[in-house]
Formats: sequence, structure tokens, C-alpha cells
Amino acid sequence: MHFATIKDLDDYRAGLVAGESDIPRIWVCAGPGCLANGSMNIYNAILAYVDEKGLKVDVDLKAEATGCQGFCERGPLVILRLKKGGDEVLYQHVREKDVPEIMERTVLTGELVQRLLYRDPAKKQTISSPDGIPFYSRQRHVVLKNLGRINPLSLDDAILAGGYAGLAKALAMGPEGVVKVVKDSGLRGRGGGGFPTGVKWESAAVVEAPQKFVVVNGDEGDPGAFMDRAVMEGDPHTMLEGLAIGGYAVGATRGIIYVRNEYPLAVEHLRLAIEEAREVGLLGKNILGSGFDFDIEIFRGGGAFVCGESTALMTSIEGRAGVPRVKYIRSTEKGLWDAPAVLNNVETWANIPQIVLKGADWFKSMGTPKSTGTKVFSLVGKVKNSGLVEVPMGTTLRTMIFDIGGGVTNDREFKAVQTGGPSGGCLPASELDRPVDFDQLKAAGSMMGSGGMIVMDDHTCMVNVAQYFVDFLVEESCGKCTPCREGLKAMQTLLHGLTSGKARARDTALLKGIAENVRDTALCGLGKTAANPVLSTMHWFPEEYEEHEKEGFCRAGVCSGLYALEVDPEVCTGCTLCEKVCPVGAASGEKKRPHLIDKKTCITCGSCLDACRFRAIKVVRRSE
Amino acid sequence: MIEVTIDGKKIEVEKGTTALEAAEALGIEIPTLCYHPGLPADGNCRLCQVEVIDRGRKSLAISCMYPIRGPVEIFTDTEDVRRARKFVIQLLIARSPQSPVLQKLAEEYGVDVPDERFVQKGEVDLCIRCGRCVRACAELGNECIDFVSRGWEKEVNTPFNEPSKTCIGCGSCAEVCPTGAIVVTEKDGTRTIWDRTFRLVACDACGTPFATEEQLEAAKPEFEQTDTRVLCPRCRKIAEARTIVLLDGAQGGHV
Amino acid sequence: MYGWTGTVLRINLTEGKVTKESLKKDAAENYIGGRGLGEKYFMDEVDPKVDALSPANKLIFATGPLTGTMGISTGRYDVVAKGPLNNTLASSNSGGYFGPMIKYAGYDLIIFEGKAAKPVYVWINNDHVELRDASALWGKTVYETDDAVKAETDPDAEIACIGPAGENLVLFACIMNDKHRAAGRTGIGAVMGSKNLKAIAVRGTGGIRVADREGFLNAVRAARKKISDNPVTSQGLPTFGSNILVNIINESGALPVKNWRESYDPDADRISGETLTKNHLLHNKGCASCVIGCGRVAKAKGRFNEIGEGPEYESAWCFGSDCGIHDMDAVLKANFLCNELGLDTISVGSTIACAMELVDIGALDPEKTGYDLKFGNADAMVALTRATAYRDGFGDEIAGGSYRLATKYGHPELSMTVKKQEMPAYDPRAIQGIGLEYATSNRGGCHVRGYTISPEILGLPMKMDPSVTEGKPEILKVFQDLTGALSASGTCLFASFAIGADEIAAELKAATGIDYTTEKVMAIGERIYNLERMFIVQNGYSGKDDILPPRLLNDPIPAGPAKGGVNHLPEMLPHYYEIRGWDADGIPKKEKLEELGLADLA
Amino acid sequence: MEKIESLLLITPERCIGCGTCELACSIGHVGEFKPTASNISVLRFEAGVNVPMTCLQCDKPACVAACKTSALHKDAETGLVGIDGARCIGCRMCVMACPFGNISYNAAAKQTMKCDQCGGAPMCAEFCPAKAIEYLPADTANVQRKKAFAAKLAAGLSEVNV
Repeated sequence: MHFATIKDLDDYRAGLVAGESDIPRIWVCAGPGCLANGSMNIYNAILAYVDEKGLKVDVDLKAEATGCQGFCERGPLVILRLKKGGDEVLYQHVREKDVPEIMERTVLTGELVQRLLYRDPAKKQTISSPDGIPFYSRQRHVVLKNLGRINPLSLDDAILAGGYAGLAKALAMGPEGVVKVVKDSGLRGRGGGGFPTGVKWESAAVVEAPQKFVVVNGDEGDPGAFMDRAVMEGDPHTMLEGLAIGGYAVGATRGIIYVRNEYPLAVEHLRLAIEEAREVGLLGKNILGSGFDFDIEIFRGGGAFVCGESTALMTSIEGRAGVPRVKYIRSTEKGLWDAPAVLNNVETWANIPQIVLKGADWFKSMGTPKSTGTKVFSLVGKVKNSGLVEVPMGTTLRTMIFDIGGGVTNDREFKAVQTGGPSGGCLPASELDRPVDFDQLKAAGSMMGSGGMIVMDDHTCMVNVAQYFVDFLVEESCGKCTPCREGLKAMQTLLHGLTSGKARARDTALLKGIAENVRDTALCGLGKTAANPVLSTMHWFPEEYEEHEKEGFCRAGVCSGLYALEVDPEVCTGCTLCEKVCPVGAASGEKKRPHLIDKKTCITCGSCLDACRFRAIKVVRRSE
Repeated sequence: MIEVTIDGKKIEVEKGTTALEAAEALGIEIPTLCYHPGLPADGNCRLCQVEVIDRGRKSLAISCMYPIRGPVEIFTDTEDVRRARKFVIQLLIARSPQSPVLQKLAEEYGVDVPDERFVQKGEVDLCIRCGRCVRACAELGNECIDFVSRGWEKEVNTPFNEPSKTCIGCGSCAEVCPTGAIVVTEKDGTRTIWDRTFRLVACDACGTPFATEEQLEAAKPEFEQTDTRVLCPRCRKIAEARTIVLLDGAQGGHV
Repeated sequence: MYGWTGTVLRINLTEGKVTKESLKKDAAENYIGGRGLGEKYFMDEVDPKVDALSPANKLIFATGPLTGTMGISTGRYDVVAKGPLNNTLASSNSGGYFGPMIKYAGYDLIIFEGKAAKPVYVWINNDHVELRDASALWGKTVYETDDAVKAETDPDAEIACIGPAGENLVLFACIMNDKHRAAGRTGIGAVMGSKNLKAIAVRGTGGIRVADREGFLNAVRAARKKISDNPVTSQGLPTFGSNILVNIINESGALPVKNWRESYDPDADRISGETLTKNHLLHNKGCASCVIGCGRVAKAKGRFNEIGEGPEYESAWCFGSDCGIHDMDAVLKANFLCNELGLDTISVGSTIACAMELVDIGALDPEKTGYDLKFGNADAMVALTRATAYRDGFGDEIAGGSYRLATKYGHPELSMTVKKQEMPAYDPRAIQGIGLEYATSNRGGCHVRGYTISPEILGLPMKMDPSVTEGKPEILKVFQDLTGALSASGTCLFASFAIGADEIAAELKAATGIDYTTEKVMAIGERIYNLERMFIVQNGYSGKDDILPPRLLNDPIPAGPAKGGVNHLPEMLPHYYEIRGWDADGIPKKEKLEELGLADLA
Repeated sequence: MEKIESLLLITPERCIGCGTCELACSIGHVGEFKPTASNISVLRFEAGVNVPMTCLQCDKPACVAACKTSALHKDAETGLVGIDGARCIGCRMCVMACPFGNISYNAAAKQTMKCDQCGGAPMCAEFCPAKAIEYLPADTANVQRKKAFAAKLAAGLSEVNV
């Protein structure tokens, strides 16, 4: 098979559509979360069951391991569709031993296994269709549209889902046409900076150079973020297609995908996808007869957080230590090996095929005027439905956390949400109704980042949170520039002082000054934003800093030694759980009678606080 | 040519001239540490900040790398600039309180004694991680030293902290070091640098040890002397002068 | 400091102790440096009555603020000590590159005290100063010592040392530097030998700062113009060296022949500068910063076949006409031997001439000398010169100088000396002024304290009739004072053919930043001269010693252009004392000393 | 060398070894009389032969070839081998490379030193009392003299185009 022309591709796709049979299909999620919970065993069990029971003879069936289906909290996930065009059924928390029952009851007889269905906590009723589950129904999948629905290793699946139609269309539009539609779409860089993608492309397109590059930043390094990984693993062709379109638009013949080495599956899927695309002529010389030559290579990064910074990433590709460089001259002029290079992140590239295919207006119909389209978030932390979430820009934090995310775990009090990863910021409850887009987050002192979203409950100390991120950044700072290398260390020193009760008067002010200076003087994006966690927590939760500094008190009950614990006798049911978890025997009491915590013995480890189901244990000042 | 204004003085510069170069041309001094005109600029120390107003937008820029591409206005001594420089000096002197170079800068910018909690304890560390040594070594094509580790732990060293095999003992790293952190010692006809001790080749004429074998080897492609002896520069000069003396028929003993 | 380095190096040889001290600024300003400053330090520190060859004598190497700069011929330095030949304050001036090197090493003065227990040499490598064992060097010639010390220290070091003559305490032994340059006269080489100090090696890599760089360069430019406009400094001396004087002085009838019996030598041209240049000269040579280049690199041919440096006019004369010799090869060889062994050519040549006359008149039995000491015997002269340095045989008697020799053999009048030091080659019977100079020179028979030959013969800066006494005391005082300041600054005497106090003052002012004027410079010269005078006065010298040998006062010149002349010293001396502000006994009056800031010496 | 207007010519036969050139050079370049900081050296040989040695401003300079930071460069206009001192990183490769020993490195001042002909008015030539160093118009005769001197030096070398 080789697609020499656009028509060849169209014809082939038509053939696939026509040949799609009416057999039951099973999609087993092989996203990172489900994989970890044994989804491959489920998939293999399904295949084994089919083999063993000879279902293949009686019932034709197609079972596939797919990319992340998003609802990671409920994994492993299995989606079934019994006939073409029929309703889909989502089974959650599936275990290997559930396979015979699913096969016998659902596949063979069409019955639903009630206990595997999603149960709406509000209405107390089960929902079988994924579209009916609030987690999915409030989302809008553009980038994630194929995830969980196709076999990432199947080019046919991709083509059937419309893959490479965007490329075909682009080749017919001419480079300027492509740049125009991307520019018109208002697409902004999903890596976090939010720079208009079309403008970036245009500036590279106008440069005369013997060699240009298009580069994928797949060095997803934020703790808890896995959006890009999901796309690369679950739908590699869409990104390859986007990259090829970009190459065509700016006049680059080489594409480079920079993937962190911790993503072996992504690397493997991309490698296979590239090979397959090359085999059929969707990459290589004279693509689809257009005269456009383009090929893609994969570069595996060493896993340094800083390599997600664009200049560091390019330095790393050039074979040197991944350290950022001063960029007064744009990469689109002199980027990789001094040649013009367009660097976008995975999600940005994955948006391209559909923008080309469906047009700028379609894209602009989603989101807000200045932040068009959708955005993928990885919703994690103290949220009930953690997982991969794609919503139109402008969706409020409340919608994401409470409607899609289902609210705070254990129904504790929402305290803050960290957006934008370690260099982002923490927003309090008062900001929950803020529509999320590039500018809104920035205005609130946070940032979009690549889409990390960590929900925090009231048992979260904001000083401690800042310290956590600064600790992370001290580790991950490349150490090149003085403010980041030395300044973060100074900030770390002060934060550890605050969280251990050793702070001195005016330390908060000192910390703020250093943080602001680091922000203003650091070399790269990482350094400039490194102070954000401190500055945003300080902005929204000044009282916590003040209490830490002046009173040595941690109201969240996190910073060891900076609080005392008391049992509220009104609330305590005497369940004895606190007594059981206390490692030093400080909590005691009679069964079904209010318990007591002996403050002298208590080491404020917080175990009881976490264990108490009735929120009967209160954090109080040590003096009280 | 582009006309820019620096601290109110006008100057015409070629496109791509850095703010630092333009300021220097005007005789305006900007403090630098990591910058060395003979090496690729790196912009890491952040000391040479200036304020740039480009089409009404004000920002701090690293003058050693900021390329002038349009008619911008530059200020080298605003409050923001001083604050930024002061901050950098404050951080660096905490790491290397014993450095005379930093002490001088601290005095100039009115930087107080750093909070003792930030001051590096233990052994004297004059290295400010500016990488001039690394860049100099790379520029010479030797690449014997590089940064190892990252962040706060970052330091310059030879691969695996072992004596470098490619080092030629030229000492450029020490020469370009702005704080004198790199120590080269010469003793009894040897030179020690980065834990490697080189035997110095003695001049065949005067016997003075003057260069490492590796240095001479590195210079070899540039010239070949018919005098097969290895001569120090001074004796080379004498030998060459002697050829004239001998050609002129006089006796050749050097006084 | 500018011009000066500001540091004095003091080396106590007895204790082996090296100390550095700041230069006394007042003394520096008022005595400039070199001869003046060295003498000031000496007078401040040493009892004038000290035994010259005892450890209590000090040996001071003194540079001037211009030494080592690009001033006019400023490669000079002085060695100050009490001289054993005649107990005068010896300030022997030398050129080459040694003096400047002391400055580059960072010192204005190097003061040696005491006496080393065994032979040592000093290695001064900038700040680093060490005493090293010189046992292996003892007995070596100047050339050998120079080579050996350089080999042990630094090939770029400059060496000053003594030869066997200094070791053997020959009373007119020199200190030699750069192998061929001598700090001669009055026997300071013996002082160095008496201290067991064989050599001084100096390596300096520093520089000399001047207060006003442009002003200095302009002063140099102006002075150079005078040098190049002057035929003596721009043509005569560069082409023929100082030996150009043989024919000039001979034609003036003032070339002493055969121990001053005669004053005209018909064969003088055979030892003249012209002959030297034609037949022997290889190259002319300058000392550091020299603008003249009078130095001669010459070859002794025939049986001697040796290359060396010299001869100066005085050397050509003393080994030539004064000994009745016209063999240039022998003259060259004797000169080279003096360099190699560390002897003062004037004294050794004159003493040999004296011995020849003693033999000639039968006062000395030539058999007993072991040499055929006839006037004109070149080989005997050469052999005896060598023997003198080693005090070998009759050489031991030569080594005491002609005064002691002639006295021993009963004819003190045949010692052509003043204050026991041999006079140079200008017959005062033909040139009156130089007679007054010889008679009054503070270190005895000497022409370089007030070189009146310049006006009397060369017509510089104006022509004076050599045969008259009128005006001579006045011009001599000016020359003596100027010379003192010139030497103090580090400038070569030969520059004074073309330049004077104006130029020296201009250079000093720009170099030091101190407001030196012509008057101030001349006053310093006078101060120096009176200081020296007080030294010899304290050693018992007085007007009675300001005298010439009787031959010059009583015996008319027998033949030649100046036939019939005698010196009229008594006509000049009282007036000279008067204009000097000295009493009739030649002792400076209290008022004069006070005027010069020397009241403490009164 | 077509654009060059004047030449620094050395005639060793005339040199009296006084070292004035060294002093003139050092006062001009470092503001002190300091022979060790001079870019010209007088080498003194036995028999009174002296040779002032300074940069020959080679047509194909080994020092420039050895310089990795472009601190050294051959100026097409003046014919001089110039130093941009600020660019020098002190590697001393030029010192190793110059076959004549005519470039040096001052470790204390962190400066590479060589003759720059004082920007067109060489002080060594101005102050040389013996006309052993002259700065003369680059007419045919003088170009010949310079070439003859270079050829003498080149007699001790191969592969260097001086």
C-alpha cells in the first residue's frame, strides 16, 4: 500500500468506512492509570476468552487496547459497543475476574453488569453510556477525540477516524493558506506560553533558510501532568499529521519530536506510527504527490524538567547539556543549530489537523475570544474524578473541579487549585468562578502552563505547598543563571524556616522580595516563573504566611510541630479510629465516647486528622 | 545603522550590536562577570542588566546579549537596574563572601552583609558558576571541563572528577575566571591544574621550563621550526636573531 | 614614588640579614640619587675615619631617579664607599645595564654592611634576595664569574662582581659589571673583596614610573636635539669613542708621555681612536639608554687575538704613551686584562709607568722586579698588569699604587698622583684648569669631577684658552657642581658635552614630580661637592693636599706644542677657595655649609 | 601589503644595544620604563652585535592562526597583526606558535603583548639613537629592505611566510 496521491488516501479511507462491520467492539483503556491497575490483563483475558470459547467462530468481535480514556479515577475502563451506531457502555473499576461475566452477559446477551456501571452520586442511579456521565458530558473532545476510541498502533484506525485528511487538505491549500487558517483560528501555544501559533509559524515561514525545523515539545515534566503523554501514546498519528502540516506551512523538511525518556510507550508508539506513515508515503519524499518532502525523527530527552523550556530543549537536541539560553533572537529565526525552528507542544500540534480540516471559524466557535478552542487538563489531587479533561477555553474552575471532577475527595472543604504546574499558581475558592483561559489565569496570578490542575482541600498548608514546589524547582533548576540557582536556594531556606517554626520577623517580606527579584531577573521561563507558587500563595493566603512567621502556627495541620490537635467532643462518635492510627498512643478514649488527644504526647503527625471520618479532630494553636 | 539612545546619549550602531557594546562605545560602564568579549556570551550571571524601552515597552535586558535591532532607548542606571544588579550581587556574595571581586561590587552597589542563613558554610568557594572557564576551554577545542550536576549543586569539574585526558594545561580557564577560583600552581618544573600535574618542557637552550608538552603539541600545526630543539619564546627570539648574526659573519655567542 | 623606586635594600653580610626600608624622601630630594644620595647615606651611617678595608666600611650601590629611564644616557649608577687607595669618599660611576636592573628589581640603593664569614654572592630576584655561597667562584675572573653566576641564577640577570684584583685587595681594584664596565678608582673593588662579597646578581622585571610621562618625553626630545646637534656627542664619540682624544690632546701638547716626562708623543696616532676604529673596532656599543654609543667592542690582534671592550682614552694613554708604548694590540690586551681581573686602568698603567721611570733612573733594579721594565716594553707591561691583580711577584708592589711604590724606592716625586691617586691623561702644564681639578678633586687625581677639558680643549660649551688661568676656578666650580648633580641623577658624564643643568632639571622634574630647577640642581651639585669635601677633611685632608706633583709645577714641558708650560696652581687655588666659600686651608666655611644644609658637618 | 604606507625597518648592524627601544615601547604601552613589558627586545651578542627583535607583522601569521577567539587578526589595511586584548583568553597558543618569540603574555596584566607600531608612530623608531630602527615610507627600496631582513630570519625557519 502506498498513497501516491490525495485520492489514493481518500479512496482507501472510503474503503475502510465501507468495510467497517457490524460486529461488537470492545475498547480496553491502556492509558497509564488503567495500565497500572492491570488493564492489559483484562484485555488479554478478553482475547483469551474469545479464543477459548471460540467466540471468534460464533460472534465476530474486535477488542482493542486504546489510549487513555480519561476517567482515570474509575479505571480500569472498558467501553463496549455491541453494534455499529449502537449505544456505548462504560464499565469502570473492571477487574480481570469480571471478564467472563462481561463477555457472557453483555457481549453475548446484551445484558448490563450493573455493578460495573457508573453510579451518579447525586441521583443514586447508574449510567451506562459514557456520554451520560457528567465527567464526559461536560467535556468537549477535540484533541482527545480519538483517545480511547482507536488502536494507537493501527494506521487504519487513524485513517478511519479521519487521520491525514487535514494534511491532504493542507497540501491543497498551499503553505500561506495553512498559515492563514492557523493564524485565523486564534490557536495559542498549549505549552503554557500561549503565544499565537499562527504568528509563530508565519515568522518562521518568511525567513529564508536552507534548512528549517518543526519541533514537538514532548518533555512533559510537571508533576501530575500526563496530557501529552496520553496523546502521544494514544493517538500518535494526529500529532504526526499536525507536525507534517506545520512543516509544510513553514517550509521545514525535518520534524523532531523531543520526548522525555520516561515515556517509553510514547516513544514506541510514535516510532511505529512514523514507520508506518513513512511506509505508506504519508512521510518521506513527495508526500501525496504534492512535492513536499518531510520526515520526522524522535529525540529522547534525559528527563530534566528544564528541558521543557524551549531553548534548553533545542540545546539538548543539539547534543549538549539541556540548559536554556538567552533568547533575544526568536527560535523562528535562529533556533536549532542556528536554523529557524518552530517549537510547539504536543497538544498544539494535535489541534492542527482539525483546524485545517474544519476551518478557523469552527475552532473559534469554541472557547473565549482571545483563547479559542479547547484545553486539555490533567485534573488531579484531592478531587473525586481525577483524570484527563478537555474543555472549551473559558470553562470555569468550578465546572471542572465540581461538575467534571465531582468535587473534593471525602467532601472536604475546597481550599485551592494549583494550575500551571510548579511554575503556576494557587487559586483560592473565591476564584472558582473564574473562566479558565490564558489571560484569566494570568490575571489571577497563576498561569495556564501545560494544563496541570491540582486540587487541594483544607488539610493543605499553602506555605508547605509553596515549599513543595520550590523544593522541586531547586532540584530541577539547571543552575545556569544566578537568580534561579542561588535565589531559589535562598527561598527554600526561608520556606523551610517558615514551615519548621524557625522563621524570623520579616521573613515573609524577605521571601517576597527575593521571589519578585527572581521573577524579574532570571534567564529562562522556568526561572522567571519559579517564584509563582510562592507569590500566588502569598497573594491569596497571606494569613497563613503571617501565622507561620509570627506565631509558628500552621492552620492546616501540616507543618509538623506548628499546631496542636484537639477532638471536638460534639462531633466525635468514639469510633476509635484515631486511637488505632496514633503511633504514640496520644489519642485515646472509650468506645462510642468522645476521645481525647494528649497534647504532650502528640507528635502532630496528622495521622488521626487524615483518618477521622467525622472531621472531629480540630487543628488548634499549640498554646490553646 | 541604527540610532539608539543610552542614558540620554545618542549613538549609531550596526544592527545586532549588543547593548553592552554600544554602551562601551559611549564610555558607559556596565558591570559584568560572566561576559568575556572573546567568548560566546552566555548571559548567566545577570549582572549586566539594563532597562530597554522598545516601542514604549519597558523591560530589563541582559546587555551582554541584548541585540540592538531597532531604535530603542536604553538606561543603564535606573532604580530597577540597580535593584536587579544588587540582587545578583547579594546572591553571589552569599555563596562566595571571600571574593574580593564581589566585595568590591557589593561595596559599589551598597549590598549589605548577606543574611548568614544564606551564606555558604564550609570551604571557600570563589566559583560563581559563570562558565567562562568552560566556554574558554570549549573555544580552544579541548572541552576538558564542564558543568556537572545542576541547580545549587552545579559546579565546574573535569569528567568524573578525574584528571582530564584532553587538558593541555594551558590555564586559560584560570585566566578568564573573573574571581580567581581556579588555581594553577607551578612548582619544580611542573604545572598543576584541575588535579592534573603536567611536566613542563624545559627549553633546550636555557633550561627554563616554559610550557606543557600538550601545549606545544597543540601549537604545532601552526609552525615548524628547522631548529629541532624545543625553545622557549625568549630563546626562539635569540635563535632567530642569531641566524642574522651568523649570516652577517659575526660570532654567535649570546651575552 | 616617581623616578625613585622608594625602597632601599640593606644587606648585612656579617649577619646574613636582608632588610628593606623606605627611601628617605628628604635625602632623595636634596641629594637626588647615585653619587649624591649614596654619599648622604654613607655619611649618615659611617664614621669617616673607618678603616676602608674593615667590616665597618659600607658599600653602597646607588642609582639615580633617572637610572633605567629613557633619559639622556641614564644607564649609570655609582658605588659609594671609603676608598682604600687614599681614604677618600669614593663614588665610582659605571654604566652598562646593571644600574637600571637594580631599579627594575625595585631598589634605589643597595647597602652592604659588615663582612661575610666566607665568600658569598647575592642573588636579587625582584623581591627575593638571598646570599649564596661563592666559595667556588673565589679566584675566578670577572668573565668566568659573570657566566657562572648567570648560569646559577638567571640568564637575564645582570652581574656586578670583583675579579682577582678585588679579592686580593689591590688598592685600585674595580667593581666590574656587565663584564666590561668598571666602577673604578680609589679601590672600591678591594672594599667589596674585603667583605668577601664576590658578586651581585640582579634580575628585575618591574618598571619605573615617571610623574609626567609626556613632560618627560618632551624633555628627552629637547635634550636629544642638543645631543644630535653637537659634533662630539653625535659624531666624535660614536665614531671613535673617547679615544678620539689621543690625537686631539697630543696636538694640544698635553698628552703625558713616559710617566709625564714629556707631553707630546710623535707616535701617538698608533694608539689613537682613529687607528682603533680603522684596525680593531668591531662595533660600537651603548650602555642602557645611551644616546651616544661611545663604547668600543674591539679586537686585539696578532699574539693576543682577543675580543673585548675598550680602550677608553685614559686606558689607551696609560698603557700606551705613558709607558712609551705604541703597540695597540698590547694596549687592548692590557685593557681587557683590567676588565677581566677587575683593575683600574689609569692607576695600574700609571704605576707601571712610574716603575719604568724608577728603573730608568736606576732607583729600582729591574732584576728584582722580574720584568724588563723599560719604557716601551709592551709585553712586560701586559704581564705586569696581570701579575698586579694576583699580587704576584712585583705585581704586589704595583698593587699599592705609584705613591707607595715611588716612596718605597725613594722618589715620591715620581708618583704622578694627587692625594695618592694617579692622575688621568691631561697635562696641567698645557691645560691650566685641569690642574686645578686634579688638585682639588675630592677623591684625588681625577678628571671626572670637573672636566674642564671640555671648554679648554673641545670648546664646549664655550672655548677657553687652556694656557691661561683666568676664569678657570669659576668654570671648574660650575663643572664640579654640575657633574655631582649629573651623576646623582644617573646620567652619563659624556652627555654633558651637549646638555647641562637645564636639561637635567627638566628630566628630573618630569620624572620625579618634584619641582627641580636649574638652580636647584646646581645647588645640589654644590651640596654634594661640599659633603665630599667634609668627608676628606675629617680624614685629615686640607689645603696642603690640594697640590700637584712638583714636576707639573716646576718642570716646564720640554717639547711639543705646549713646550715650556708649567701649571700655575697657586694662582688659581685661593680664588677657587674663595668662590667655593672655603677658607684658605680649603675647608668649607660654616656659612657655606649652613647655606647648603650641611651645618651638622661643620 | 599594497595599502601599507610605512614600514618599521630594523638594521641590526647599526644597533648599539642601548635598549632605548625597549624603554620607549614600554613607556608607550604600559606607561612605565619597563623592558620586560616591551614588545621589542634587543638581543645582545658577543662581539658587540645586537639585534632588535620585534613582530614582523607576517603576511601569514602563525599567531593569528593559533588564536581561537579572534583576539589576534591581520589588518588588511595597515598590514599589522593586531590584538583585541579584551577578547584574549590567555591560552598562550600564539606565544607557542610564533616562531620568533615576538609575542608574549603578561600573566599579571592578563594581556597578550606584541608590537602595534604605536598606531602609526612607533616610539622605538623615534627614539632609537642609532637609526637601527626606522619607520620609513613603504617605497620599493624599503619594501626590499624589509623583505631582506625577513628573509634572513626565515633562514632559520620553514613553512612560515614572513
